[in-house]
Amino acid sequence: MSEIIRLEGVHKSFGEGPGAVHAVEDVTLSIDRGEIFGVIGYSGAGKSTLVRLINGLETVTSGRLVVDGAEISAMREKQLREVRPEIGMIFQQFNLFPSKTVAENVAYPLRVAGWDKARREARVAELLSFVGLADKARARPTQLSGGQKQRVGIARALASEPKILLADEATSALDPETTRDILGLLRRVNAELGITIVVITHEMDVVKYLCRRVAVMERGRVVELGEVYDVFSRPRQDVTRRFVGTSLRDRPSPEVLARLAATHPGTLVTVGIQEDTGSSARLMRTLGEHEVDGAIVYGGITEIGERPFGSLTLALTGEDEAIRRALADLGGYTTVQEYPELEELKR
Amino acid sequence: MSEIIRLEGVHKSFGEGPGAVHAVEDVTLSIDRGEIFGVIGYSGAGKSTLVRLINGLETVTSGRLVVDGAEISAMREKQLREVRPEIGMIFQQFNLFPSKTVAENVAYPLRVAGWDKARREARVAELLSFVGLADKARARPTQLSGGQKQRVGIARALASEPKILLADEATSALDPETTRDILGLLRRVNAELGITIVVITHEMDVVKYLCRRVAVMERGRVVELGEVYDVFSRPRQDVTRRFVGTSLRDRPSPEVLARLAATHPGTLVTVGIQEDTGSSARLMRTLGEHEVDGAIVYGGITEIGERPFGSLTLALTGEDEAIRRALADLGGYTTVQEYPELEELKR
Amino acid sequence: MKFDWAENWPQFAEAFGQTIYIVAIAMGVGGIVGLVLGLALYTTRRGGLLQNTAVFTVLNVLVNFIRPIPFVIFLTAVGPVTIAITGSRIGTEAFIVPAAIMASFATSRIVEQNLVALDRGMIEAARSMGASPLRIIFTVVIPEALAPLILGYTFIFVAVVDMSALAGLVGGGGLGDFALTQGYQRFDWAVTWITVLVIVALVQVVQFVGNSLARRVLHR
Amino acid sequence: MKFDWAENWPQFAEAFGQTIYIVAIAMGVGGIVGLVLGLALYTTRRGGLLQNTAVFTVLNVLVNFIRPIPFVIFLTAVGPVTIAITGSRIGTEAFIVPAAIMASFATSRIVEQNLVALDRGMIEAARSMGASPLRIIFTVVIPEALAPLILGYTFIFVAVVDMSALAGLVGGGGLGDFALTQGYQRFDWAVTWITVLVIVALVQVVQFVGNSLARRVLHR
Amino acid sequence: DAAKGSEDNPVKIGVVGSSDPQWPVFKDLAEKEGIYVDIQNFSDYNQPNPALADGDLDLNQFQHILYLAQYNEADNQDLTPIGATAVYPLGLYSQKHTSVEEIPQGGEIAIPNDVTNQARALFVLQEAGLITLKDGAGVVPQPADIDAAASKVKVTPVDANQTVVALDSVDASVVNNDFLKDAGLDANDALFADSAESEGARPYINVWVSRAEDADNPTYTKLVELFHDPSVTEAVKDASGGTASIADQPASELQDILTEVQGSLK
Ligand SMILES: Nc1ncnc2c1ncn2[C@@H]1O[C@H](COP(=O)(O)OP(=O)(O)OP(=O)(O)O)[C@@H](O)[C@H]1O
Ligand SMILES: Nc1ncnc2c1ncn2[C@@H]1O[C@H](COP(=O)(O)OP(=O)(O)OP(=O)(O)O)[C@@H](O)[C@H]1O
Ligand SMILES: [Mg+2]
Ligand SMILES: [Mg+2]
Repeated sequence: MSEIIRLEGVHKSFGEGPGAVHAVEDVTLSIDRGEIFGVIGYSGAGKSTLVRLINGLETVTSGRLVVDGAEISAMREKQLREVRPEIGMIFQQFNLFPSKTVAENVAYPLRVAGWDKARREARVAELLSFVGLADKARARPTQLSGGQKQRVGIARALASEPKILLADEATSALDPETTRDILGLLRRVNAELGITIVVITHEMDVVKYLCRRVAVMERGRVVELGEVYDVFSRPRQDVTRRFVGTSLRDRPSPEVLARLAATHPGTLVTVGIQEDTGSSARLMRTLGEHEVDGAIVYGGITEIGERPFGSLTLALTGEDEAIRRALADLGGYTTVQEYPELEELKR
Repeated sequence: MSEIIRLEGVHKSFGEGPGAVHAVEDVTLSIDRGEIFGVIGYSGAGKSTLVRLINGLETVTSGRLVVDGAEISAMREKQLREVRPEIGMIFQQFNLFPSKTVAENVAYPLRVAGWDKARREARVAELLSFVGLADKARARPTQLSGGQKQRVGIARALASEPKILLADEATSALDPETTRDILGLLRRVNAELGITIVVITHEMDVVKYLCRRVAVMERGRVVELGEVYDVFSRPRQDVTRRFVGTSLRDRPSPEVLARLAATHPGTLVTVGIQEDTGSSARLMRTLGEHEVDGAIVYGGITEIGERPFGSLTLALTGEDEAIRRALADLGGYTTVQEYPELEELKR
Repeated sequence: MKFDWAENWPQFAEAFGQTIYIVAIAMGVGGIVGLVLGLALYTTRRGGLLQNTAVFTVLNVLVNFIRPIPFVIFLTAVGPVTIAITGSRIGTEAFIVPAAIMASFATSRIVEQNLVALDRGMIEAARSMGASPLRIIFTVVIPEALAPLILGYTFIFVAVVDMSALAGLVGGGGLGDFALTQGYQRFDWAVTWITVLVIVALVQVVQFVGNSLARRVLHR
Repeated sequence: MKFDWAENWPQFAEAFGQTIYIVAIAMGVGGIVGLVLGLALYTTRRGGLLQNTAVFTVLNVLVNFIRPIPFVIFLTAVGPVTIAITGSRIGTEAFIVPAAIMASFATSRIVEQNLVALDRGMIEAARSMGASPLRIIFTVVIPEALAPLILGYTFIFVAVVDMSALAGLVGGGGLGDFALTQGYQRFDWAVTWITVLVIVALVQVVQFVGNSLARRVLHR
Repeated sequence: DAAKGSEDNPVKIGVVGSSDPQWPVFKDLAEKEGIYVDIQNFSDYNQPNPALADGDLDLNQFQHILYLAQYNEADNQDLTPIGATAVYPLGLYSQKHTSVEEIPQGGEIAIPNDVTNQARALFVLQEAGLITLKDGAGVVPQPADIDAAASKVKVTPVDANQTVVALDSVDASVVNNDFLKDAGLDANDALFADSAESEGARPYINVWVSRAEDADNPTYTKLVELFHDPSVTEAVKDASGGTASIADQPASELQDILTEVQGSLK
């Protein structure tokens, strides 16, 4: 697959001297043409700054940034202007034009790109009806709800059919249903038109649903990068583990565990479910072999990139010895998390 | 429990005549002192407008609105001013003061409330360190990331220890980890100080984690209202069902089902897990009794309001007849969703 | 020997016509040139779309050079330009030249002032689409600042009407001169105030239009 | 009989002092009164914090009534007020009265214009905390509009300097009058332009300060 | 209160053009005689009379009798001339033409736009045969009183200073006498001028003016007298390029002329 975006040792600081903020530090990564690439990380990690470098809204402090063969980091504003129509952007703060109507907002990039009136109108109508705002075409942004504004921003970014779409928290203000529609749209434009999409999000579901690869940022640096399935199933960094955990909501928090222990007899364990290491069927078989009863009390199995993934928390009942052996067997092919502290409590 | 907010037949329209937008229509509800009340619904459903009525930022078109004994809907701006310091608000669009520093933004409501300098500074320092922005105290809002802005908004709304907190998508721009911290804080102020909180959110996890009761809005109307557990486990409206579904991510979509059917032998069924109707242990026992093997291929069990809730999708293998009987038994105490269309495909 | 309205009505009408003529052209030219200058000040200032310290400094100093010059001195100084354009230093047209220049410089500051605090987010949005600075100015900057700009132009309109009272300096006539020479200099307060009232009425009409436009543009 | 600088230096110095005096007081008074009037226009306008059509209409008409009156007529008309305040209709102080009034009205429009497009979100935030309109004005509206306000006041400063050239009408002196009577009226262009350059230098200094303040306030 | 004319209570004199050379000379002279004066300069002819009437000034000296008459009449005042200073001829100048005859049909003449100089300029132009005033134009005619059909030129009133500045764009200008020297014009180059001695020039005698009740104030009379000291009159003449003819009519005669002129204005 050919590469469309490459960052080499990119730094970005705001201000100078000891008070400077190093928003992006030494980031090297490469995004392939036609892929959907996710960026996640704590608030303030530098995600927005990173994508704003890609279309040159911020200038690189040091390092090299190449987009579709053009060296953005060496370009002047005038040259950037020629590259930018190929890069659509959904802004975290929407950045709509307050004095223009919704339709005019969406039509703006088309005017810049020189589309004629008839094509423009048709395209605007198509996009607005897609984002469910056909009836708001003549409203002004101040008359819209938060999610409506965000949808106008999405329509505007997609309007001129860019090659690259930078989506900075594109669904943060949307209800789950509308989010699903928008994500479906993004997936479709990616599949049908081959648009490369860089997605910043704090919703792990968005990453799981959309992205092939994901980068995890922490304090300006990319601390983890890889296929979404790998990153989620075998997180190496603490930050990733926490994100994946909260996202899957498949690992019970200490409070929840304490409650589960109080209401369920038996030994609580959390067992990882992964396509290549442990399917739930194999798991149940192992328990059956050892004559151990396993009640699922918490956890979940979903898909990441069309492959099953998750964990189940079981309350195991049976002979102590049998349980011990069953766990040893399980440990042979998947991850097993035991909770000795809970056993202490029970005694 | 005493009531703190009451709406009686409240309407709110923008504009007049045929072009008018009826953002809130005939809403009657009552919120108890000290409860955390959730409002969910599609983008544009009228959620923000509803809470903006509560502190009089928008005036009621018709109907009655009483907050803490004061009839907001009959008040003039001057009287409202006396009620408002008791009502903190986190705005969907943050609405920070751009020319003030982060610390000054948070201190503003304290100045309005007449706190002296020493108390003000202590309180601001406490809040900023809580939302993780102690190092940004002297930055301006334009120098903050989206999530950082939102956290300033949260700190500002909580600063003067209001009796009521209106939180309009308070965590929409935050990563999961920070979201968890903020939700923890809200739960704490609710528990410790007895603050009543009205939460608008599109994140069902937030509802599940925080709220006791939830209202579902659709096109300006409250279409469903009740205890969160009840609404989530037995949704009556279509919109609620969709939201709950996407939220729990425990019911596979048709695409996912098709893939599961392709990769797993056996009959796929989705079984509801609820505290009072079907625990997973009971489920497994039933299958065992009929000598049916059930591999869990999808789904999840979480807690809502400290009670287990979810669904599991199983691939059942065994005698056709045994499977039929097992399903009949299951149907006796919980919900069972079969997928005959998949069976068609297999043949 | 008070003013005889019946007899001198045509004189008043002529003065009215002259004021309209002066204000229309000075506002027209000054408004456009001032807009261009103001946009130039706005775009070349630090952090602007076309940041350029040299151009900004020259413009900034130039505008400040011209504006505080007492009008009659300025009018005399630009005499050669006036002659080149209108063929004479006196008469209504001859007054319009310095008036339009002064109006341009004043307008440029008003325009600059109304643009300087514009939200940068939407300008970034336009930049991200590859719009050129000129396009951004005409399709984003101006439309977004339209309400204060309209009020700014209304302000300048009043200033130009006020300035038009100086037309008499070079025999340019106009209502202001009429009020001065037929009223004030003759201590004929009736004529003075009737004429002033007509000027005020003219201004009120324009301000009313300006206010309504601004309100409409603010979408309230 | 050209101007003899060596001998008449004190006269020039006196004129300089008079200009500073006139401008300082007219700006001081006009700036504050204009701010109050401008805030009143802003807050009482439709959709304002203290929307009040009656007050707005009266103020709006009043401001438009005063501003277009030719200055010399206005100065004569407010003579009684001037006498009441300064005891005389002539002299430097006597000029300051009408100058300050005119400056107030002009400033009010500049202030109004710079506030009208302010983002309403943050005003709502302040309202939601129970802040009174007065507090909102002083702690939110003005601070948030500070950059354009500073440029607006710089604009008015130049206008007042320009107006100060009219002080000679009532024997008020000042640099503008000096340029007119010692230079222009005697066709002594050296004196004219030297004096004008001093005025311009004064203006440049103030504009420079204004620009730097505005820039700092914009946090760029 | 200190006596009028003492150092603490100087006699306040309103003038237009305090930078004229006679004033420092006059001031010094008066001080030697024990009378302190404060010369108050105005740039506008309209202000010194009301200022005198209001008591802001004690005397003023900038106007001729016609102007005073017109003011008294319009503002219903009784300001009184207490001494004469000089009469200045009013002349027609040109950069383009050397004689009145050369001025073409339809040519443009700039004249001062203040009421009385304008009126006098129209009389000058009529005398020079360039315009014809309508019947009943009165003592203070204005451009509207010109009988255009019977006139050779078009008249444009402008700011007094601009009559000089505009010499480069009009056929000729009527220039106030006090500008000649500064403007570098020579009274001898005038294409035409009215005569200071003529009977018709009597309304244009420049005068010292006081409030009526002060007409006989000895201090003021003394000042009028001092003004006619040769050192002062020389300066006056000098400033006018030698064209001023010093006038010394007694106050009573000046008051008669005023009454006469004022009568004709009614
Ligand atoms: N000032 C206004 N003028 C006209 N219509 C408005 C105005 N404010 C809101 N509306 C309309 O009212 C409806 C409800 O808006 P509201 O902001 O309450 O939605 P919401 O439920 O908060 O949506 P979201 O989740 O997207 O924030 C929307 O259709 C919106 O377009
Ligand atoms: N203009 C600026 N001046 C100074 N600091 C800035 C500026 N813009 C961003 N920063 C800082 O850079 C860091 C990275 O900001 P960025 O907006 O990239 O974060 P983010 O990862 O997008 O966070 P979020 O998820 O909250 O939007 C933050 O600490 C922020 O305060
Ligand atoms: Mg961001
Ligand atoms: Mg909302």
